[in-house]
This record gives sequence, C-alpha cells and structure tokens, in this order.
Amino acid sequence: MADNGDDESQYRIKGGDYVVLKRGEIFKAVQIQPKKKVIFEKQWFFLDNAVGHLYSTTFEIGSGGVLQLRKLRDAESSTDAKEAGTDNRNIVDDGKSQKLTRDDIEMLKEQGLKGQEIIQQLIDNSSTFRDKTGFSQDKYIKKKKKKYENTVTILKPSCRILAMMYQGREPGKIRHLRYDTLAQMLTLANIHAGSKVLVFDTCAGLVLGAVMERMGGYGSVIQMYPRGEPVRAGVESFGFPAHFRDTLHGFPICHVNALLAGTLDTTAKDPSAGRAFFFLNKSLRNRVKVLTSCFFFQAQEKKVKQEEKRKKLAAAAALLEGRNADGLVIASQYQPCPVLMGLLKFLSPSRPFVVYSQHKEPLIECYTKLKEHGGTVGVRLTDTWLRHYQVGFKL
Amino acid sequence: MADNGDDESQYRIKGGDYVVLKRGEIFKAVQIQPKKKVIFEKQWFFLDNAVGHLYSTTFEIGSGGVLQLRKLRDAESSTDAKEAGTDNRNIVDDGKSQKLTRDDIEMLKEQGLKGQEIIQQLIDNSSTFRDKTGFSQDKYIKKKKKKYENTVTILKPSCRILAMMYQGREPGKIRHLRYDTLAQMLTLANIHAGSKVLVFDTCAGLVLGAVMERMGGYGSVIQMYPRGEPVRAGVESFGFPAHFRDTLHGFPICHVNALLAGTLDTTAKDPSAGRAFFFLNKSLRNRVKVLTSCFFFQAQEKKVKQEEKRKKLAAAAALLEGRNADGLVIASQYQPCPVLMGLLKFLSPSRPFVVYSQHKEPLIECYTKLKEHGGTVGVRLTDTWLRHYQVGFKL
Amino acid sequence: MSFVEYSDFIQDGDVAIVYLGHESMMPVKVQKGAQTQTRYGVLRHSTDLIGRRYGSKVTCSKGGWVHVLHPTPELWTVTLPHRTQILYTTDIATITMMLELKPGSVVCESGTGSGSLSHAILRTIAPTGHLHTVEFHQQRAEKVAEEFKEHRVDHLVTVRNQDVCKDGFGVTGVADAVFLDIPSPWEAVRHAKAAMKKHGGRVCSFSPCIEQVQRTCEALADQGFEEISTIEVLLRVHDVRTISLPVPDFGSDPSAQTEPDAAEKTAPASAPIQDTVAMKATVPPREIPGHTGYLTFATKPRTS
Amino acid sequence: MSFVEYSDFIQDGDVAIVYLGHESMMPVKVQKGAQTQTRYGVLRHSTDLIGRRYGSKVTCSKGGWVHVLHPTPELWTVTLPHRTQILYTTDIATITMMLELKPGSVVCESGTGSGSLSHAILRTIAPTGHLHTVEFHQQRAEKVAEEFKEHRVDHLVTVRNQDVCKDGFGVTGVADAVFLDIPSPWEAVRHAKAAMKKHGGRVCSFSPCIEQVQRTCEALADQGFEEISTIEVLLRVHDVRTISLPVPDFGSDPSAQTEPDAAEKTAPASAPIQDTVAMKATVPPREIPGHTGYLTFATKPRTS
Repeated sequence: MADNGDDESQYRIKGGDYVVLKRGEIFKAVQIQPKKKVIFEKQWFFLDNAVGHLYSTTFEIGSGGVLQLRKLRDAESSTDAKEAGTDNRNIVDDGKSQKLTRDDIEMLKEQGLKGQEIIQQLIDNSSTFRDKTGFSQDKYIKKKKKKYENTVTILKPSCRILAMMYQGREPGKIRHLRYDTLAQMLTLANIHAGSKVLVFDTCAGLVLGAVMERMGGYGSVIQMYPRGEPVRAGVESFGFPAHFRDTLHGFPICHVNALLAGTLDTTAKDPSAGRAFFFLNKSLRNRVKVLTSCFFFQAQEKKVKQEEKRKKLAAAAALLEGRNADGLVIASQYQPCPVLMGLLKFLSPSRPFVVYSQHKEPLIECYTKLKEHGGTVGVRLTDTWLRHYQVGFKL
Repeated sequence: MADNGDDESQYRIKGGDYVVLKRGEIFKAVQIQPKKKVIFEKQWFFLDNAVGHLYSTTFEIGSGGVLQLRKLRDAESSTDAKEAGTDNRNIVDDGKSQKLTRDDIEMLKEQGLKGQEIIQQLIDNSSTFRDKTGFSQDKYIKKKKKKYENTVTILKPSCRILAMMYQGREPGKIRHLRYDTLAQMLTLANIHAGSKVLVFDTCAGLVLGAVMERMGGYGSVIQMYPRGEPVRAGVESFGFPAHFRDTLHGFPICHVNALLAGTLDTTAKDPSAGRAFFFLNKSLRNRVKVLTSCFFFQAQEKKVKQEEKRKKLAAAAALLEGRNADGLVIASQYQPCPVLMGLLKFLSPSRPFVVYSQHKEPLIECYTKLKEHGGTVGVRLTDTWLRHYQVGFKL
Repeated sequence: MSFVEYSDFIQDGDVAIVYLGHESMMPVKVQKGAQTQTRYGVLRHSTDLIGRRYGSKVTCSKGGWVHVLHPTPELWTVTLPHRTQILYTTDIATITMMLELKPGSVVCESGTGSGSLSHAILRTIAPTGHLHTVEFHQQRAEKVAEEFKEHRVDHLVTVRNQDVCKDGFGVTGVADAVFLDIPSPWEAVRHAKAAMKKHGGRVCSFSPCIEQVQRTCEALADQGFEEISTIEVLLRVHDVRTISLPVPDFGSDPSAQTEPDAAEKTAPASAPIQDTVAMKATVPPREIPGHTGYLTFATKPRTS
Repeated sequence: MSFVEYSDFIQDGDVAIVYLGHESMMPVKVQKGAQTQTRYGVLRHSTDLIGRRYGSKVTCSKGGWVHVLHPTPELWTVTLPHRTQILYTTDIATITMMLELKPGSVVCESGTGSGSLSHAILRTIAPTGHLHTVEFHQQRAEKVAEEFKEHRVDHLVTVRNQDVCKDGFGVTGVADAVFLDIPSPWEAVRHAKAAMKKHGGRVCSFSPCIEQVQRTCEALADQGFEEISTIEVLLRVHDVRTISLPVPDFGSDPSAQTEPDAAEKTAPASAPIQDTVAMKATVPPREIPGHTGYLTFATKPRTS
C-alpha cells in the first residue's frame, strides 16, 4: 500500500501521451506529438520539451514556441511589495492613468520581456496604482496577468479536468452537461469496476470516458450509438491505457429491435447493412440482392476491417443478449423517453439508470411515461445548483 | 426632516390595531381585541396588556395568559458562562444523558419556572453538556429555548413581515409565492405612489396589500377578482390607515367583456347579477324576469349595502374605462395566459406588468402567446434563488 | 415625465428610453431640435419624439423602428452610464422590500455610485419621503446630482460629498432605513445608527466578499442591531424556445406484423428518415448566475 | 451481494434494501429463519427473500407487497442508522469526482461518522484501492468496521480509532486523496499532506460554517496546497404533477354573435361552469434546498 519503489515513470510526460494544457481556468486537451505546433490561448508552441518532465509542471513559452521550465518563484507574491491607498476616492477614471501606450507594450513584448515583467512595467507606469486600495490593486494585477502571462501547465487528464474543459470550451458539444451534473450521474448510476454498463452518449464521448475511468478497465462498457460511427473524441482525451479498449464495445441502436427479436444476423459480411438485410429478408426478398451487392462493392476494400467490425458487433450483441446490464447512462440531445424505454429492456432488475437532458421538459415526459409503464421505483427528476465561493481574501 | 416632536403615538400599540406576533422565526397576524384569547405556538394569552406599549416590545406570557414586560437582560448571553469540551468524542448518545424526566419538566413548569430557568435546569441536569463543544452547546441551548421559552414580540405589520409570515404558515394560501419573488414583482411593476394599478390576486390579498403599502394611499388600486367576493384577508393584516380604503376598488372580472363592449350597466339594482342581466338582455329576454326577481328577494334586506356596492362598481368601471392603468400585477392559481391577455387591454402603453405563477409551464405558454400577439417588449421569464448565510459564528 | 410620476406624452426636457431590441436600450435626453443616432438611423427629437405617446413605435431615418419607453428606475439601471459597479434590479428589489421602504420613508445611502439604487429608492419613497445620499467621490456626487435634476426627483434627495466612515450621513435621528455599499461598511455602522430614528429602523449592507460581511455583522452586533441576517439573491432568466429533439431509430420491429407494401413504404431501407419531435422548453442559463454580493440586513431597536 | 459487486439473487447473510414506497426504505440483514416486520406485514427471510432475484416484488403477510433491492452506497446513505450527521449523495457525488477517485485510488478519510461517504468511496476505488478511515469516537469506529464486514468491503478498508488532528491518518506518503469532515479541519491539514503521495493528489474538506472554511483555506495555503476552491452543491428535486388551472371568466363577449339557442346552452346564466385546463408541470421545491456544507478542494503539488 505504500508508495514503494517510487515508480515515477507513471508521472512523467511521454511522447504520444494525451495531456491537458492549463492556464488559469482555461484547459485544452492535446496529444504530445513531435514537432507538432499547438495553439493555446492565442499562442503557439511545441510540446517536445515537455517530454520527460513530470505531470503538473508549469512551463514558460519562450521565443520560437519553445517550452522552458518556469523559474521557481512564487507567482502570487512576485509583484513588489505594494503600497496601497485606503480608498479609491481620488481616482478619476479618465482613461489617462496608464502612461504606456499599446505600442509601448508591444515593444516590450518584442524585447522579450516576460509576462511578469510587463505587468511590473504597467504598474510602474500607472499614475493611480499606488492610490488604489489593496483590493483594487489585486484585481488590477490579476487582470493584467491574465492578459500578459505566457505560462502553461501540463496536466494528466482526468474526468474532473476534461469535464471542466468541455464545459468551458465547447459546452454545445457536450449538450451543456455541467461537471456537477456528470458527477451526480456517475454516482447515481453506481458506476464501478466489474459491472456491465450501457452508455448512450452523444456528448462527444465525455460521459463514456467518465464511465470508463470509474470502471478502471474492469468489466464492460457497451456504447449504444445512433446512426453512423460512435462518437468517441472525448474518450481519446482520457488517455486510457491500451487494455481499457478491450472493455469497450459498440452497438448501433438501429439493430436493437432485431436483437430483441432474435433476428439479428451478426454473420452478415457487412454489419452496417444489417438493418437493411434483416428487414428485407423478411418482406422484400427480391430486392435483397440489389442492395447487398451494392453494399458489397463498398465493402471490398475494407474487407479485413469489416470482418473485425463484424466480430465486435457479435461480441457486443452477445453482451446485450442476456439483458442483464448493471447500469444504464443516457446523455444526449435525443428525445430521452424513447431512448430510455428502448434501452431499459437490457437492464437487470434492481439496477440503477440515469438520463440526462439539457431541458427539463422532455424529462417530464420521460418521467410520466415511466410512471405509466411501471416496473421502476425511486424515479426522481432533479438538478443541482453549484456555487463557487471566494474565500480567504484578507481585509 | 428631523424626528421632531417625537410623535411617539404612531409607535404605540392601540386597541383594534392589526399586529404581528413573533417568536424566533414564527409570525402570526392578529387584531388587538379586548379579552380576546389568542393562540400562538401552542400557548394562549391575552393581548390587552400590550396596549399602550411600544411596537417591537417583547413580552413574557405569565400565568393566566397575561402578558408582562420581559425583564431586561440579554437573551443571548443569559445562560451561565459555559464550560466547553474540545470535541464530542466522549459523548455516547444513549438517551440517558438527561436526568430530568418529562414529568420533572412538567412539574417545573407548574411551579411557574420561566423558559430561561427551565433551560438552565436542563443544562444542570445534563451529564454530557459540559463535554460538548461550544458549537454543540449553542445548538443545544437554541433547541431547548425554542421548546421552553414563552416570550412573544409584538410587531407593526409590514409587507416584509407578512410575506414571511404567509410563506412560513400558509404557503398554499398565497400560491407558494416567496417573499423574494414578491419583492421582484413590486419593483418590476414599478409600483409607486400616485399611479393606477390593476391587481389580480388570489394569494389571500397579500399581493394587493403589498401594492397598497407601496402606494402609500396615493393613487388607485383596482382589484380584479374572479367570481364571488374579492379575497382581502391579507389586506386587513396590513392595518392600513382608514383613508387607504378610499384608494382601493374592486371589479369582478366577469364584467370585463361587458365593460370592454360598452354594455355594462352599473345602474342595475344588483351588480352581482350584472353578467346574467346583460347576457340575457340580449338573447333570452323572456327569462330575465324570473332570474332578476329571484335575485331581488335576496337583495331586499341588503338594499343599502347593494346600493353602496353598485356605486363602487360604477367607480371601478370608470377607472377602467380609460384603459390607462399604469401597472398590472397578476398572482394567482388561474391559467395566467387568458388572465393576462384579458387584463392587458386596460394598461396604458409603456407601462410594466408582471405575472406570477407557482409553475413555470403555464408561464411558458403565456410567454409564447405574448410573443405571437405582439405589442409588448422586454418580456422575460425569470425566477430568483434566495440563499441564507449563517455568518458570524466565532470559532 | 419624472422618475416618480408617469406621463402619457413625450415632452421637451424628458429623458426617454429608446428600446432598440432585446437587451438593447439607450437613454435619450429629449431636446427640441436635437438628433440621436441609433443603429437604425437618426431620431429627430422634434418630429419623432416630442408630442408622441410613450410606448410609440418610431421609424428612424434608415427605415428601422424603435420603441420609445417612459423611463423607470429599472430601465435606468440597465441603461445608465456606469461610473462604478452598480446594483442591479434583483438586489434592488430585495433591498426595497427588506428595508420596508414605502412612500414617506426617510432613507440614508452611501455610496451613491452611479445612482442605480438611488433612483429606485426615490421612486418608492415619493412623494413624501427623503433620501440622504453620501458619495465621497466628488465628480460622481456632482454627476448624480445633475441626473436627479434631469429626472425631476431632486426635490426628494440631498447629495453630500463626504466620507461616510469619517463624517457620517450629515443627519441624525431621522432615517427609517440605511443602506451601505462601501468597501468597509463596518466603519460606518455607528454613523448608520446615529442617522436612524430613535424608534428604530432597518439597515442593509451590500458586500461582495464574505470577509466584509463578517466584519459588518460583528460591528452591527456590537452596536446593538438585531435580527442580523445575510442573504444572497440570484436571478435566473429562462429563455423560452422551441426545441427539436431527434427520435432514436431502433430499427424496424419484426414483431409488428406489416404488409410487404406497407413495410416498403415506411422504411425505405437505405436512408432512414431522421424524425424529430418539437416542444416548447426553457433553456436554462448556461452559467450559474453570477454572484453580485451578499446583502446583510439588521434591525435597529429603539434607543433612548 | 457486496457493496462493490452486484449479485442476481438474494443469499443468506446479504444486506438487502426493502423498498416500501416513495422515500420509504429499510435495510434488512438476511438470515435463514429470521423475520422482519414491515408496515405491510411480516417478511419471512427463508421463504420471501433467500433465493429470490434482487428487484423482486415480495408479498408480505398482510397482503401488501414490497420490492427487495440490491444494496448500493446510495441506497445505504438513505437507509443507514444515523449515529452522526451524514453526508448525502449530492455532496458525495461531487466529492468523488473532484477528488478524482477511481479503481485503485488510495484514500484517507476522517471522521468516518456513520460511514455514508466511506461506502461510496469503497465502491469507487474497488477492487484495487484502499481506504484508511480515522474515527475518534470508539463506539462509532467499532460499529462501522462491523458494517464494512457485513457489506463485504472490509478487505478494502482500515478503520483507525484515533484523533486525526493529533495522530494523523496512520499512514505516510500513500494517499491519492484525503477527505476531512471534522470540526477543526485546519488542525489536520499537515497530517493530510503527510499522508499523501509525494507526487501529489487532491484533498477535500467539508464544513458547515464559512468561518471553518476560511481557517481551512488558510491552513491549506500555508501548507503549500494549490487550486484551493470552495463550492457548495445543492440538489433540487422536481416533483412531476398534473396541475389543473382554473380559466378566468370575463363574461360573455357581446361582440361574438351567437344564436339564442346556442347561447342558452353554453351559458346557463345562474351558475357559471368553472372551466379548468390541465397540464404536466413540475412542482418546485417548497423550500430552497437546505445548506449542508461547503466543500473546499485543493491540490497537493509534488513535494520532495
């Protein structure tokens, strides 16, 4: 149980790693690739120099986009001891208090001054800084810091960080799922190692990745996906060890009815034609050949890959056939009611499920339907309210 | 502008006053009536002794329900200097820590011990009190105080106090209108002295009273009420000066269409038959006599009162006829959309209105209708979130 | 027009609120012969504004139109020129009720800031109340006094340019309510007490940080204030929209018996039709509404 | 059955959750021959429980029926015997994510209290993690250790009966995450740091009062913790109901031309019919959801 052997390797940044860049409250997920230009917060740089360093290290972006270790100093206390006024009464906001012009600042930047140094220049050239109260001074420094600092911290990805990243950068892609909501979902669905969990996620794969993180490579996750290929961009960003992939399965929901009816044929050459195949098989036998041959031409060049896909579909179908999943998580822009009613059939009795929607109204419909349908207990429609508190500012 | 002459009489409790009783966070509105038994927080007493004292005075309930001035002492610091443990580790919750039995406590009460004294007895007889932390001790005292103290404070009513009272005592009666919501409504409707405001209030008259308080007896308020008599219990509790009554008008909404059509006959003997009269007048003349004579018998004994009512209706109708109201406030369990669309016609251009509903869904309908209908700008559907903070507990 | 009394028609010298669109408004000082540039073109005051009814739809030179609204303290709050951080209507509404303001109330306020709260107070205490407002920043005090005049509420208010923590409110024993929005409210608590009526009254302090709240609560308790209570009120705006939800396609149901022809019609096999359902919904605020500040209320008891 | 692994069938020795109705549940230790009294009558373990599938509907002696559910940490949280104030699922879910718990995490916790959070931690860190939980109250420490055994998670947890502020967690340099729910968390911050891995990790402190939060934040900053952030998470439960709204009656509209007969039918004059419309709506929580506590999170950076 002790941190024996100090196996540091797991904490070191390696080439090919999926990492998260951080500055202040801004995050961005990237992969470490040699000589790959990365753009973050309007600055570009290369991550090559980060390889071999420990995770959570903060770098400065040097000229030519080269990362350098930030000199050790306390970022918070580095601005010279402040002389503060007692109130802001004498400050006339005439826009003339800063003597440096925009051009001056650009020149300082070109001279290679670091963010910290530029801020000190701004303070020295502000006619009102000394008259501001301590509180106003702090606010000023913070604002300028955000604008001129050029450091970046490299983090190991986690559900917490990626959820916050998506919420800040691309809320639309994750259907406005907040991280506090995701936290509730994972707990309320009792996601844990060794179980079999169904996930219907059109939130960029963030929810799927979060479920996989909580399962730690034990058990199986079946992604139920609508039309086309499953969305898994978010899963990549977690940078899971390779063996996690073995626990992840995909099943296109357009096969659900066939699977339930016992008519899904996973021996078909092209599983993406499965639906058409099955259907026509029963009712339009004369058109089958046309269609399958049509699919066949496309399939020729992808034969090996298709065969792999077929096997995977068969494996997913086998997992589903017992209708004994331990958990069901739905998070999408789809009408939740039919999605839930369709997938609930695969759940074992006495197992939790959770459905997320950006809107309350479709969940009211879903709730009503569940109550009418019966067979579920403890159904609740909830949301959470997250508040941040700024604590510790000393007067 | 100075507090000249120190006119204390306005601050003294008089017989017939509407007052609010307060203990802790519990409120109750009552009228001061001679020898009238009042029940508050499971105790009964008489308010006679309160007359002549200043508002905001705290009384103790003596034997026989007689109010006595509470001896001056700081209620918060009156329990003897506490000896506190550093944590609760040694406290076993076995239900045996209190040596006084329920019977003992009843006996103490009968001996005439005051709440404060009973609490001290409880502390003295608790084997674990001294071992509790300061925080736990405070909690204990607070809990016991609530149970055994028998003081009551008499307050002058105000919108703030009555809104909090209804919210705590009878939220159903005011359609679960919270005081923070009422505050928003009064401000967003720009209620102020000298204007003409329409109020549709089935929240016990609380909203109507709040509007009247804000108008201070200047201008006019027209209560638009559905079927039967207008609900005004809440207005009574405000204890407004008599002249405020002159600014309050009532108009039954069943006459609205007639008024708009210019066919409302306020010379009718019985205005409560107005709707039937008007209606039948147009289409079923042969039944009119039967119906009006039927009303007539009832009306005989109330002739004077009816005449007064008729005059009042005529006055309200006159105020409405200009269709130039300055504000419109709707707060009820009625479907808000038709209420709003019906009453909006009486509002001057460029005047605010506000509609409250306990539920969001009917307001979505209302919002949609307003947008379709046109003629309004700045429509927003909002709610507020009120948080209390416990501040100042010293560690 | 006045901020405490409605008029029906726009007159020379009025301040009118030009409503350009959702959340886009501007205040205009109406002056004979003057013009105002809007994004829809020019508004000519003499022809487009003066003499017209408040609420009118006015066509601008470029053919676009605007609504001209009667000013209210609430419209002023969202259109006023910011010279400081201001208080918004959600907090203002709460302050107004919790301070028990009504016609005739005498109120002390500091700082005046940009006058956002002051106008709301004046609206509520008119026609018989009075506001004593103290602003330590001279330029701001002068500017707001000028606005009170333009808004025809100057008879209801006294503006003092002084330091409330040092010099107090300039009045004693007159106020029913006191409001503080200053960096160190605890330094002004004794002045608040002195300004208030002997019988008592209500006080409110607004602070963004909990540490300020704590010191203020301590000072209030030390000065004998009662019913000390700190709250925060947040506003959520619900945007009403028609949302469109895709319906999942689980494939055709083989247990449902269909005629060959019917099946062909409903499922054309190659390109499944994407069905959606539409419903009215409110879009929740993307961000949890922002913290403005804590409101601490207390009651001053009777003092002798 | 175990709290970290599902089973399909109820067995002797299991802890099952008997679901009696909305928000009414009780945990039952399943024992051959035993009986449990419910408000719907007696449950005979041998015949009514053992061997049946979790999720089954079981008929009690009085003819009423209950559902028997597989235990989860969340069901345990709402049914466990309270020996202290407990943490609820809303906070627990937030703590689990913000501490970055997952299978294999080593976690330190104090106090153990009634074990509400402990069970949720164990569920998440199984099968390869470990929980070191410290409880200063001896009776509670013994009781919770007994429950861990009954719930078949005792191999994942070490319970220590000591004072975390004085004696720490009993381990050094092993924890990925530390959770504190004690009256003076600031006194345990240095122990939290010592218990954590050299590489760093996450810490959380739960406190009901903001003053405790402040002292904890100070201690965390003093000890070099970073990303210190305090949040509060509140749960709102929306009750779905069919509401019925009366429709206002503005009287008949004289502008609408009607035939005498039709009019008679629709408006019988004397007793106007009260029309209502029905719609599905959620009833907002009557009270703003209650404050439980503030959650302060921080990151321990790498230490040498």
